[in-house]
Amino acid sequence: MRYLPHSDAERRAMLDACGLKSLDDLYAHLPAEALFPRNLDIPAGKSEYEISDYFKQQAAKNANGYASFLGAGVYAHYRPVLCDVVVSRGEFLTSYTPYQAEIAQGTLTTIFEFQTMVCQLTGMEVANASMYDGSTAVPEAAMMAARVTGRHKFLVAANLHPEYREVLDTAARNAQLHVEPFGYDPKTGSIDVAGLESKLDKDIACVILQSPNFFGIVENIKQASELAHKHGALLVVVFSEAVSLGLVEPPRDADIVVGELQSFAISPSYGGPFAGIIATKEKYMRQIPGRLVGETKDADGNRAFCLTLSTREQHIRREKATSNICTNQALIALMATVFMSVYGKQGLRELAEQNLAKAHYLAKGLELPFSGPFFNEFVVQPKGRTPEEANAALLEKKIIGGLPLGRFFPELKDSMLLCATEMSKRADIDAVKEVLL
Amino acid sequence: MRYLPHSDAERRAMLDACGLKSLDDLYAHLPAEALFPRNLDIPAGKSEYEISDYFKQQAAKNANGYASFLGAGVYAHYRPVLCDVVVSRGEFLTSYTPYQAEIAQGTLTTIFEFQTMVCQLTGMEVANASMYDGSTAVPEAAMMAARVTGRHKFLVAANLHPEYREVLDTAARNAQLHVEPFGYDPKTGSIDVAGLESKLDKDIACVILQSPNFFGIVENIKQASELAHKHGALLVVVFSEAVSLGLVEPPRDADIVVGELQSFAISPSYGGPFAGIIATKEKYMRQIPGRLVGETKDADGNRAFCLTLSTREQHIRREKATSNICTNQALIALMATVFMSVYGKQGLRELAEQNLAKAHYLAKGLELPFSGPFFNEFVVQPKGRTPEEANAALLEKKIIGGLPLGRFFPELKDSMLLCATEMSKRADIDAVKEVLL
Amino acid sequence: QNESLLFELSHPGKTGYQLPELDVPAVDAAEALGGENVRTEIENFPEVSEVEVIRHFTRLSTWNYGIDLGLFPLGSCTMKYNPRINEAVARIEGLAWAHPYQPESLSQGAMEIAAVLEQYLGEIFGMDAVTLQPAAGAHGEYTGIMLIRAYLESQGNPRRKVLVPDSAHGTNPATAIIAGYEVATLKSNEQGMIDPAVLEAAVDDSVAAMMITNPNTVGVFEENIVKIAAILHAKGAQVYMDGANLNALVGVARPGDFGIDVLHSNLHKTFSTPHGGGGPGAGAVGVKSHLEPFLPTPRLRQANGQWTWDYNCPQSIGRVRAYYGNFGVLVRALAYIMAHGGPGLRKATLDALLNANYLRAKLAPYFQIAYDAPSMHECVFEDTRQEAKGVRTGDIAKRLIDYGFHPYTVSFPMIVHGALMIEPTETESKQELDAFCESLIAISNEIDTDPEMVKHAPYMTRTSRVDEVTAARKPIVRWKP
Amino acid sequence: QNESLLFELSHPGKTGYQLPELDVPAVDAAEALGGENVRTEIENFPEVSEVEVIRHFTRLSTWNYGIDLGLFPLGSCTMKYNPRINEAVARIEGLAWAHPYQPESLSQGAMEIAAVLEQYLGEIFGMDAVTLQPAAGAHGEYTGIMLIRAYLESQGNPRRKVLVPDSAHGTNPATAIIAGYEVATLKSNEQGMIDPAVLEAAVDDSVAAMMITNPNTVGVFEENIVKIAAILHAKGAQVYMDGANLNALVGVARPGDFGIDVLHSNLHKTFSTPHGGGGPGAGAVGVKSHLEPFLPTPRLRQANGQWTWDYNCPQSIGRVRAYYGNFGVLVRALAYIMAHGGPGLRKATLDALLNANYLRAKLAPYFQIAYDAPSMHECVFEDTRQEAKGVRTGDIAKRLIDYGFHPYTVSFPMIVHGALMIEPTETESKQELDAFCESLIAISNEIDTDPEMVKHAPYMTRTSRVDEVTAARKPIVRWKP
Repeated sequence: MRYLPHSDAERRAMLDACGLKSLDDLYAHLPAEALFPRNLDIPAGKSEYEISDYFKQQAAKNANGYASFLGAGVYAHYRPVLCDVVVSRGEFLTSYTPYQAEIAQGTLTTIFEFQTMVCQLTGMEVANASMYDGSTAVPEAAMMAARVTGRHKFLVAANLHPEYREVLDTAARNAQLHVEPFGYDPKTGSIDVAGLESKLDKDIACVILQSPNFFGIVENIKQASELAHKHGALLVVVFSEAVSLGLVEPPRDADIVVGELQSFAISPSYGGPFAGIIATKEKYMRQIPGRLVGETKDADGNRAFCLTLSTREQHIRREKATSNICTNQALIALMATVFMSVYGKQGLRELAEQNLAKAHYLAKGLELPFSGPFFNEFVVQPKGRTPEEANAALLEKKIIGGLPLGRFFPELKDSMLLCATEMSKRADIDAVKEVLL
Repeated sequence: MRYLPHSDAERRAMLDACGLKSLDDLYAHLPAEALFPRNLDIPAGKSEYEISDYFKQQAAKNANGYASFLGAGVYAHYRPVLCDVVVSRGEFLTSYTPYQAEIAQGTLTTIFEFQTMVCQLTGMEVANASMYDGSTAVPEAAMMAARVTGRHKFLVAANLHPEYREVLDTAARNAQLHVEPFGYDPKTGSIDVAGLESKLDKDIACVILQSPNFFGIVENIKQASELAHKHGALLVVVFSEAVSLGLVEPPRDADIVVGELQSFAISPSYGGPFAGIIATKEKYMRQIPGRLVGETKDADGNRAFCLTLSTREQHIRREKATSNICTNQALIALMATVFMSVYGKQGLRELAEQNLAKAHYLAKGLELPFSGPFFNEFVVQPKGRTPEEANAALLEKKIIGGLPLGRFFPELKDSMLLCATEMSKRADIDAVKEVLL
Repeated sequence: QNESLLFELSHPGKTGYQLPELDVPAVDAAEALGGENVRTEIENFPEVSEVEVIRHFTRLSTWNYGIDLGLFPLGSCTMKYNPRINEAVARIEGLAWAHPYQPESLSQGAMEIAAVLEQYLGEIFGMDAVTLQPAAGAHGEYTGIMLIRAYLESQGNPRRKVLVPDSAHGTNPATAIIAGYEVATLKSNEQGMIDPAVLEAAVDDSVAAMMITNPNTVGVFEENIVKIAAILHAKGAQVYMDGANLNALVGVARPGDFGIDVLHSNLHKTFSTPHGGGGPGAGAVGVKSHLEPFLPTPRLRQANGQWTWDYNCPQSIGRVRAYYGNFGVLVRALAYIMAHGGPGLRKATLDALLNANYLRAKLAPYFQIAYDAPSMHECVFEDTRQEAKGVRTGDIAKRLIDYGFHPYTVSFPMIVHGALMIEPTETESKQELDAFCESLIAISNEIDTDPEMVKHAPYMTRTSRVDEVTAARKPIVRWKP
Repeated sequence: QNESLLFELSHPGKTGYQLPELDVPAVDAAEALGGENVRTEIENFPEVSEVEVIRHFTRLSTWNYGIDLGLFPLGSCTMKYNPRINEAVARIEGLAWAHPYQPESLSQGAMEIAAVLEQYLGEIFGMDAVTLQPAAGAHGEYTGIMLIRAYLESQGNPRRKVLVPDSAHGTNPATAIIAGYEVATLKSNEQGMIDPAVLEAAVDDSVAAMMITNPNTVGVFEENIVKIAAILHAKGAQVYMDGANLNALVGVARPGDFGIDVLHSNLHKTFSTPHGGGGPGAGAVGVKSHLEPFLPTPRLRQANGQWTWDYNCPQSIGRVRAYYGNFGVLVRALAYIMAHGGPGLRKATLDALLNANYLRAKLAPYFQIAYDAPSMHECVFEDTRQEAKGVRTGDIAKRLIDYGFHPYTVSFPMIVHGALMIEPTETESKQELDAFCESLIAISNEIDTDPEMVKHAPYMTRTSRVDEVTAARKPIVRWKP
């Protein structure tokens, strides 16, 4: 066994030191009825070569060599090689949660930078050291709003990512909290403002909406914020396409911003691992879930960083914690941090501009049911074909088309959600237009 | 430009500090007739994405997904991932020749380990810190033998790798030294001992032979050594398949051993970069070309390593150096060092045993013109087809066959050189046998 | 030689990126999005070149300690070697670039990987069904408790309370609360174990479940586990197991065989996916068949030789995460299991037990063992002897850094007086363990002769002792210009 | 906390490998090879596990300094940033696993890469043809001199002598000798340059070639280069250029335009392939058309849109290396050129010149500049002022390590009295250059106040000053049990 460093002679010597005769003595005290009487039904150990071969074979059964126009929360952006180079360094890859600050300044400093950049991007004042992903960050934000306001109902936009919504539903149901949806405007694809207004009352802990929303459309945050605040509710703004923040005005009027950083060098990886964020105003800092890194000094007076405000957390507060979160997504957050550093202020903007240009070039001339302003994805009705038929035609050209929306929105069963990024090549875009026109 | 860290404002400030007005002033003192009057005819800078795309496109035009039975100096062995992990660490990848020992102990220690393992493998007493490759190591060994013996003729076996031989011819011709070939036994494929003996005289600096030779056959080193030494010549033994050293008795009776470590985790990479070695007896240490690392102590008495015996080298000795070599293959040698560490004593043997087993399984029943004992490659005559026809038939099965030998040995134009390694799968071997039988 | 923050390295006009030339017409952002929706700039966002980026992060990495540098004996964290082949296979293009919504016909490889892992984990757990959707251990706990609630609800009453031993990880009570339960704490006996009599008295029909860690957080196998499960089951309560310490059991004992109804396993502990400074992990949950209908949607099924996602799960608790879980982590876990195989996994478990017991034997003369009961994969000491000299477990931990090791887990579990909780895992060599013991013994001697010195450690790190109190008192959680 | 050698970490019976199960019958080695041909064992070869391997090399790496950690101002070595995209593309499977003997029809991508690189380098050099076969700079020199011999031989007489300036790299005279020539050294003038009058006197029809480095090793452009070439050509001699300093010229001046017949370029310098602790490099050689027929065999040709290797080169000097050169290095060099493009390459050159001149301006008040002539991409100082206090260039270099920088090139070129040869390259930021200058200035102040301290540096490294004298006196070049 290449991962087990003992020779048999060493095992013998160690057993002697323990006063044991055999390895089996190590568990001899277990109750007999708890012991596993046979061997695990798992094939014998494989060599690296075989393992590599197995996964290559599985990969070959997935899509390979296709151009894709799928978005819907998972976006195909170029991943600068530096991101993998940095996270592959053993000092980052094989380290633990930085409880021992003196030998974890590398991780702690990068998280502090991450927190800062998330604030700069979102227009918020504090951000934590990452959540599991965008979907699980939504109930965390909702629960936080419930704690802050002491209220128990959440008003949720129907054009929030449907799977984020499902995750929120699960959490709310168990916590005996109430989720109330409000609709979208069938003309613009934006939230139905009147619908929202009509449902706001003093039980509402927060209004939750996404921008760009699931249809790719940029929402009017100021307006939603004024409405929510008028009724003493918080505004939670969700994003799933972080690249939009390079160009789109951030939700400065929100109270809590949650989102997904997958777009920042995190490979689609069939849905995870990704990295979620939660950011808020300073006044709510002590209600934020999960890890936070703070600046301090060491005994010599030099700047140093450490985990802080851990009295919010489960390992100190136990049943009184703000959340049960323990593991975060440090390595993935580091990947996103490197991505943000590589692109920087100017690059993130140019990247967003290219996404905007590609999507608008793709959209031009197609049948768009919604008129709201969109960033890099949008809803389209293929002409004369169902979305499924259009996708089938595209697959023949080695193109994966858009997401048919009927699955989540029965009223949009003739439509699909299409996305273009800086990686979409003009020739492929033209091929898609040809099929959808 | 992502690799150029100056902003334009900084360039301005730096020019000011230099007392210059513009960047063009930096080369204003060059004679006008030396200046390049136009722009380089090279397309504008490309993004990472485009570069990655370009090379993937080129790679797609090469062989992909083929099983291969080519050897002939470049072998397909599994590359443990640790090898790439270690050489990808910036501290190794981006460091320089370790002239400044105090901040290069990492490189120096690994080279010292490399030198030691090369000695252990080859049965020699000293080894240098690597040569460019196996082929260029041959003339270095020959020149070394000429220096040691004061003689000017090299007797070279005809079954040495033909391209190694060509490299030796080029070097010898320019150095006004003489290369004299001697043949192989057409029955066994081993060197023609009588032919060698008949050509030995007092002008011979060294006898050069390969084992396993180009036909894959293990030579009788003891016999060759006795013959050479009887005439005051040195014996130089060459190897191109390092894996053989896990199982085959090393050339302990040689005076100089040179060879190629490509088999040790170095990717075929269309022929390079590889790593050559040169190893010899302690008495010839001061005649060895290239870098050598030695053990010493630091000012505190701790063990430390540094480059040593540099009075052999060009940067000190200039025209009196043992060689003009300056760059070696440190990073590739490190890759091989990691490979040797991963496999270790037991693993290298088992690896060699698997190679032996695969090749002998492949050979069984085929028409072998030579009877000498072979390791993992051998010469075969396809039945009823030319080697080219057999290869064409194999290509249709997505198999790259053997190297047709007519190109190098007109008398073997009906034969090909076939190789099997631990990566050759039984099903592919069976498919090859079917075509060649 | 401190490293500046990115924001301090930043200078206006520097860039580290290059995009391909745009091959479609540029779009006026204000026109496309509305002027009010376009931001002017990202204020104070860094501007650096590529070489400055790689240097910054490379330099920062050298301030970190990782398993690749040495022993990482954090108790309860199972910091074992992270094989690099697992990193390589997770990056294979057809896996890393698979979109969760790409057609199932073009996702069969990914689905097969998930299916095989579900099967292997079920075999290891002794459970009937497994979900891979939870993103982390605590997320798996949360899923498990919600499964119990859904099951009990389907039986007519979700009940009110969850029992948690006082030795439990903090995530256990926190999880029960967010899943809508009250928490009742159960006191451990003098062996650090659950006392069946105490339990018997505490269980009534308001108890939905008990959350058990086994081996428990003092590294001891709950010897009455079968009885404990019977007591709970008799009262209609479910038994939840926190699988954080599963590394002690793989191939030796199966939770499903000793009475557990549902457990989570941290794939980043037992199955060696890298901790990465705090994540990502994955929290597979295994259940007995009566809980299976409640597992998160969608479920992976096979029909006509094709894998498919089944969204028709009417009793499901719903989703706990978008898509299908941390797939990239699952790939690594499966690669780990394949590398060991069935016999190898058991072998690894035995070495993990051996290493812990070897440490215990060597250190017992110097440090007070917390409980007499036999240790499994970790051993827990208390700092009573050292406290006599005024030195606490936290001080010893910092001093250990000077000897080149990462500290053990400090002051947990809370039921131990000044705990030193040490889990070596099976991937440590005898040589590394010996060096570690010698260091702790040397510190024990230092405490006898110079306790003050130990109390101000570390000395050999680039950062001296970090002031965590000030950090919490006046939190600065972002850089400002 | 020194790291043991692998052999010291080794313990019998440990393994770090696993092979697939053999799917063909095992073979008895003694039977297959003859008992006398089978070795008993590899004596003392290491036996360690995988985790011990990665730890060993990771720990060792932390004793190294690399560009990824900071400025590496070695003069003449052009230690610029090594872009990681180049590493990624060189590892693409279809390139990394290409066998040199696989059919040409299945090698077109590799051949196209080589062809494009030949073309781009020809454009940069101003040369008519390029060979990529040489494995390193010195190997390129060797190839170049052999080309000259072959050409002159074809003209009737290979001649006897090669002229080398006293400022040249040691490889130049060493190369001339192994290529069968005598070496005649040419003295530089008081500007560190070649004096046309001295040259004129030295050239006769026994001179085959002159080897020129331009900019020369004191970082100065040979202002009379056109005249020098004319003098040599007039006597039937060839002009060889050592391209080690080509980083000063790309896009600004082309050797082929100022009279050079043949040059080599170190792709690991100018074109940024990693130095890797000493290699691998690649030494492309460019020639004017009269030398083309003599280039190493095989030559890359295009016919009917397909690339092919042409072995029919009757005048060729033959092979200088097996196969086609260090292809993996060529891939990296091409990726580098593509990333910059024509305009970017020129921009990089100007920044390289700017950085060197900026350093010169800032350091000139403290260190004696060796020659007044304008600097190109590097600047050379002498240690005369510091020598007055008994401190030499080597001491300053070691002290510089304490400030976190790699030293400059020490004591070369030999014509300078105690040289400090500094080449920053274009990939250093102003901030890094400023920090470097401040360090050197601080050392200059230390020399004034405490020269003894400086003479025993470094102090901050894990290894104090290494005793090279003992190493050479009693060489221990391998570990023994």
